[in-house]
Amino acid sequence: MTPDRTCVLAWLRRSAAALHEQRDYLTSLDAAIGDADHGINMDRGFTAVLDKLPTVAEADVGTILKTVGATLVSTVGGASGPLYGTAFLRAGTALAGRQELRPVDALAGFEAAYEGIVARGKAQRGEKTMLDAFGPALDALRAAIEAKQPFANALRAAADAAQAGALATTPMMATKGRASYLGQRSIGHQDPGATSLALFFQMMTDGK
Amino acid sequence: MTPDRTCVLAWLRRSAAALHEQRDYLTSLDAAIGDADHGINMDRGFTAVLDKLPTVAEADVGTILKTVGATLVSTVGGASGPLYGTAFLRAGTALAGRQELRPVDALAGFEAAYEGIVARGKAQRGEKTMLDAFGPALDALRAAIEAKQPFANALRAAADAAQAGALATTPMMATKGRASYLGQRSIGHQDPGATSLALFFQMMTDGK
Amino acid sequence: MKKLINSPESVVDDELHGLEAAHPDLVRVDFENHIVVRADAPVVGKVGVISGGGSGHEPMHGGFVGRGMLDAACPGAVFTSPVPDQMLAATRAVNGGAGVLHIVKNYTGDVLNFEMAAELAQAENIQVASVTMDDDVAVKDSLYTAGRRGVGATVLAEKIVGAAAAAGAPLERVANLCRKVNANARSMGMALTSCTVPAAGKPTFELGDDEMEIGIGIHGEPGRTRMKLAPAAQIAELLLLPILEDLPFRSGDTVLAFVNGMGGTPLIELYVMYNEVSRILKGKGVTIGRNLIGSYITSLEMAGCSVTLLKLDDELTQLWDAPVHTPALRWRA
Amino acid sequence: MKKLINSPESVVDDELHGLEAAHPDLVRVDFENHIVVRADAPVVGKVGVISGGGSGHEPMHGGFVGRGMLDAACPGAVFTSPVPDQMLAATRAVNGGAGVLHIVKNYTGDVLNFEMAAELAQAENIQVASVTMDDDVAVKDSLYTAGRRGVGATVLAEKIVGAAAAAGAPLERVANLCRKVNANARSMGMALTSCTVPAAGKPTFELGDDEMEIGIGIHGEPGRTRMKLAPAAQIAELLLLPILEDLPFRSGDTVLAFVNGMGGTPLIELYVMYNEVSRILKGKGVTIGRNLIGSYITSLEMAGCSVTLLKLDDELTQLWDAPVHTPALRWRA
Ligand SMILES: Nc1ncnc2c1ncn2[C@@H]1O[C@H](COP(=O)(O)OP(=O)(O)O)[C@@H](O)[C@H]1O
Ligand SMILES: Nc1ncnc2c1ncn2[C@@H]1O[C@H](COP(=O)(O)OP(=O)(O)O)[C@@H](O)[C@H]1O
Ligand SMILES: [Mg+2]
Ligand SMILES: [Mg+2]
Ligand SMILES: [Mg+2]
Ligand SMILES: [Mg+2]
Repeated sequence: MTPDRTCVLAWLRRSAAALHEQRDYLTSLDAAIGDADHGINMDRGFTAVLDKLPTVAEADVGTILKTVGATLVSTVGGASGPLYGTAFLRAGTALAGRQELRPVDALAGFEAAYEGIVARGKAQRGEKTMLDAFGPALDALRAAIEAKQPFANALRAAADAAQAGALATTPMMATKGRASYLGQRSIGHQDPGATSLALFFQMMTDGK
Repeated sequence: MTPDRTCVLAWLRRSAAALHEQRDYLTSLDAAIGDADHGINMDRGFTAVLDKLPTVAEADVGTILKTVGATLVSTVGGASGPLYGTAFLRAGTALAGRQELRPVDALAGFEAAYEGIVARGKAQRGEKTMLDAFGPALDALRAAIEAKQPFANALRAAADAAQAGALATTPMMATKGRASYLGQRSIGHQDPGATSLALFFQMMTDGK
Repeated sequence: MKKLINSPESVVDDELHGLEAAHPDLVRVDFENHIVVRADAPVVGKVGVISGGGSGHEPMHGGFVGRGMLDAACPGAVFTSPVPDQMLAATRAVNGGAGVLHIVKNYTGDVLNFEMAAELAQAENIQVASVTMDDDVAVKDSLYTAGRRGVGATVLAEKIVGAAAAAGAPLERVANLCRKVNANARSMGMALTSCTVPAAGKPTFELGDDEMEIGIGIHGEPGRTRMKLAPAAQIAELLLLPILEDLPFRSGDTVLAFVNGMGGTPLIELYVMYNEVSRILKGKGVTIGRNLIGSYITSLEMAGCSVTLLKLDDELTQLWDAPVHTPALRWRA
Repeated sequence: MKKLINSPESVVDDELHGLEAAHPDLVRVDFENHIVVRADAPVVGKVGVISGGGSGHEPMHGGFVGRGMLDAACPGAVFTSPVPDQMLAATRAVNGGAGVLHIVKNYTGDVLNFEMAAELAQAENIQVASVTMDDDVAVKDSLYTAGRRGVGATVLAEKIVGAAAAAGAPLERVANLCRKVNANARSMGMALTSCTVPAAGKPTFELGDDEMEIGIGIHGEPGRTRMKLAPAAQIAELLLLPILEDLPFRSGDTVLAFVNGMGGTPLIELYVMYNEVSRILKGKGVTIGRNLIGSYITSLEMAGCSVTLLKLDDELTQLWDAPVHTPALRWRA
C-alpha cells in the first residue's frame, strides 16, 4: 500500500505524542551537554503543529509538510526550530502537490530535508548533531529502496539506522551547537537532537 | 582569701577562652530565635578585651572593668555590645580604685552591672533576656553573702542560679530583643544572651 | 557555604575596598573608623544624613552614600549593629554645621548603639536628631515585642530626606520628613531560602523544598509562619493585605510600590511579583505613582522578596524624583 | 524548585506584564508578537537597534529598551532563542527609515533565527545589519566549536551603539561600532550553583558543596572545568588571566571593567570580586576607566559571576557616558 496524506497526518500525530511523552528524557539529555530545553522546545513546537493540522486536513502532502515547517520556525526557537523547520519546509517544497508518496518520493522528501538542515546549520556528519541520526537513516532508506525492498522494510531499516546513529553520538565530541562549548566534556553523552530525529523515523514504523 | 585584681584578670581571661570555645554553640542558639551572631559578637569583643588587658595589668579593679566595658562597646555592636558594655562600665564605676574585692564589693559591682543593663535595655526579668540569668544569680549571691557564707560558696550558688535561669528561658516567650519578633515561635529555645551571661558566673567558680 | 569571598573575617572589609575602588568620585572609605563617607563631606551648611546597621544588606547603606542621599554609612559586622564609635566618627565627618540626622532601623542593637553615639556627639556640641524606622507589619507593635522592625521604608526615607537635605532643609524639617516617610510606609517580606552568615558557615534556618517563610526580617530571622510554597499571585496577597490593612491604604491613594529582592532573587522573579502587586493594587483602587524594583535591602544570598508601600503626596513625590547619584541609586544625575 | 512565579508556562509573560506595568514611560510590550518595544518607537530617521535571545537573563534584553539603548527586545522562552517572527515584528516596529541593527549573541539558535528574520526583513526592503557578539574566552574559537559565545560584552555593546544611534549615526557606523565593541571585549564566567529552568523543574547540573564550575555560559550549560571552591582572589585570577591574555590587554590600556552577577549573587559578593579584579588589573598596569557592577546578564537564580573587560578609547568612553534611561540602566537622564 502506498502511503498517502492520511498516513503523513497520522505520522505527525504519533510523532507529536511521542515527543510529548519523551519531553523530559530529551530535556535531560540536553541538560547534560546543553541547556535543558530540547524536549520542551520540540514539545512546544509539535503541540502547535497539532493545533495547525486541522487547517490542512484536506491538503496535499507538500502543503502539510510546509505548514509543519512554518509552524516549527514560528514556535520552537533555539537551534532546533530553524533546523527542523527548514527540514520540513524543504521536504514540503520537494513534495508539492503530492497526494500519495511512492518510495522514491519519500526518499526525495527526506533528501531535501537533510540538505535543508545542512544548508541552515552548516554541520557535517560526525559533529554530534541530528545529522548523525539522519545521515545513516537516509543511507539505509536509499539502499533499501534501490534494492526494491518493500517500503515497510525500508522504513524499518531507516528507523534502526537512525536509532543506531543516535546511540553512536555518545562517544563523539561535539563540534557544532551548544554542546561544542564543552569540548572533551561533551564525550559520553547522547545528543538530544539526534535522539529526537531518530524518534521521527521510529514513528514511521510504529502503530501501523 | 579575698579576690584581688589578679583574680579579676584571670576571670576575664577564662571568660574570653570560654566564649571562644562556646562561640558556635551561642551562635546556634541565636540562629534559632535571632540572627546567628551572638557567639561571634561575644568572641569578637572578648578577643579585643584580651588584647587590651596588658594595658591595665597594673590598674585597679575599677579601671580594669571600665576598660573591658569601653572595649565591648567599641567592638561588639548588636544588642549585646551596649548591654554588656554598660554592665562592665557601671561595675567599674562602682568599684573605682579597688585593689581587692570583699564579698560586699563584688555584690555592689554586680548590682551596678545589672542596673546598667536594665537602664540601657529597658527590659525586666521574664522577657527572655540575659536578665533572666543575671537576676537569679544576683539574688542567690546576695542571699549567700547576707547569710555570711564563704565567698566561694556564694559564687557557686550564683553560678548555679545563673545556669538554672538560663535554662528557664527556654519555655519563655520573648518580649524584648530580636527574639520577640517571633512571638509564640520563640518558645522552646534557650536565650543566647542568658546563656553567655551564665557562662561569666560559671567562670568565677571554675579553674580556682 | 558557597560564597564569592576570601574569608568570613575579611568579607566586609573586602566589600568596602571594592566599593571605594569602584566609586572614588562618590565615596571614600575611612577604614580606621570603618565608615563610608561621601567623597566631598562635610558639605558646609547642609544637614548631614547618616545611617548604618549590620552588613549583609548591600547596597544598603554604603551603596546609598553620595549626592542626594546619605552623607555617611556605618557598616557593622554581618547582621550586627555597628558600634557607637562608628556613628560618632560618621557624625563628625559629615557635620557641616547644620546638624546631623541619624536614620536608625528599629532593632535593639541599632537603637542602643546609635543612642550611645548620639549622646557622645551631643556632648561634643553636634546637633543630632534621630529617627527610628519601624515599617515591618510582620511584627506586631505591642508591649510584647521590641516593636516593629525597620526594613524597606529605610531605603525610601534615605532617598527622600537626602533630597531635602541637598535642597537645604534644616535639621528639624529633615527629621520630620523622615518621620513622615516612616509614618506613611509599611512593609512585609518572605523567604524561599535561608541565608548563611559567613562566620557561622551554615544556613540560619532550614526550609523544606516545598516551604517558604512569611514575615521574615532582613537578618535571616525566621518569619512568623512557615507555609507550603505558593504561586506568586498568592504570595503577593500574603504580603500586601497586611500592609494595606495596617496603615490603612485606601482606594484613591497614590503610592510608591517598592518590590525588593532579598539578595538571591533574580530580576525576572521581581517583575513577576511586581505584576501581581500592581494587579492587586489596581483592584483596590490604589494608584502606583512611582515604583522601585530591585535588590536594595538584602539578606546576603537569601532568595525571597519584600514589598513596601509608601503613601505619596506632592512633597514626597518631588523629593523622590529629585536627582540622586550614589553607587546603587541614580537618576537625573 | 523554588521560585517566585505562578507557573513555568506563564513566567515569561508574567514578567513582561510586570515590565510594562512598571515602565510605561519607557516601553510597551506587544504580546501578540511577543516583543518589548520602546514606548515612542519608531523614532523617525534614527537607526533602530534590536536584540533578543532566550528569557532568563533579565534585565537583558527587555530591561535595556528605552532611551539611549535598545529600541526593541525579542524574548524567547527561557534559555531558548526567540523565533524569526519576533525579530521580524521588532524590526518593523523600530524601523524609522534609517535601517535596523540586529545584535545577535553567538549561539547556533540565536544566529539561525536572526538570520531567517533578517532575510524576511530584507525581503520587505528594510535595511538590516547584523552583528554577532562572541566575547566568551571560556570557549575556544576553533574549527571544533560553534565559536565563542556572546555574553557580557552584549550589555556594553547595547549601551554604546544605542548612544551612537541616539546621536544620529547611520546604520553602517552603528554596526561597525558594535563590531568594535565585540573586537575589544572579552569575558569569562563561573558558577557556584546551577540554575533551574522552570519548565524542567530541576537543576540543570549538580555541584558538590565544595565545588564550582569555571567557564560557564549563561544558559546553565556546564563549564569547561569543575574545581574545588576557592577564595575570591583566586576565582578572579581564574577569570581574568584568560581574558587578559586573549585580546591581549596590556599595561597602559584603559578598560571598562564589568563585574556581573549571575542572578542569585548578592551585591556584597560582587564588590568583593570587583576589589580583586581591580587589584589584579592594577598589578598588570591596566587602568579601570569605567566600571559596571551588578546583575545585568543573568542565568535565572544561578549564583556566580562573570567578568568582562572592554578596552576603552575616547569614542567608546564618550558613548558609554552618554545619557541612558531604560528600566535597568540609567544615568544622566
Ligand atoms: N549546526 C547544527 N547542525 C545540525 N544540528 C544542530 C546544529 N546545532 C545544534 N544542532 C542540534 O540541535 C540540538 C539542540 O537543540 P535545542 O536544544 O532545541 O536548541 P538549543 O541548543 O538552541 O537549546 C542538538 O542536540 C543538535 O542535534
Ligand atoms: N532589651 C534587652 N535587655 C536585655 N537583654 C537584651 C535585650 N535585648 C536583647 N537582649 C539580649 O541580647 C541577646 C542577643 O545578643 P546579640 O545576638 O549579640 O545581639 P543582636 O540581637 O543585636 O544580634 C539576647 O539573647 C538577649 O539576651
Ligand atoms: Mg537546548
Ligand atoms: Mg544576634
Ligand atoms: Mg546581630
Ligand atoms: Mg536553548
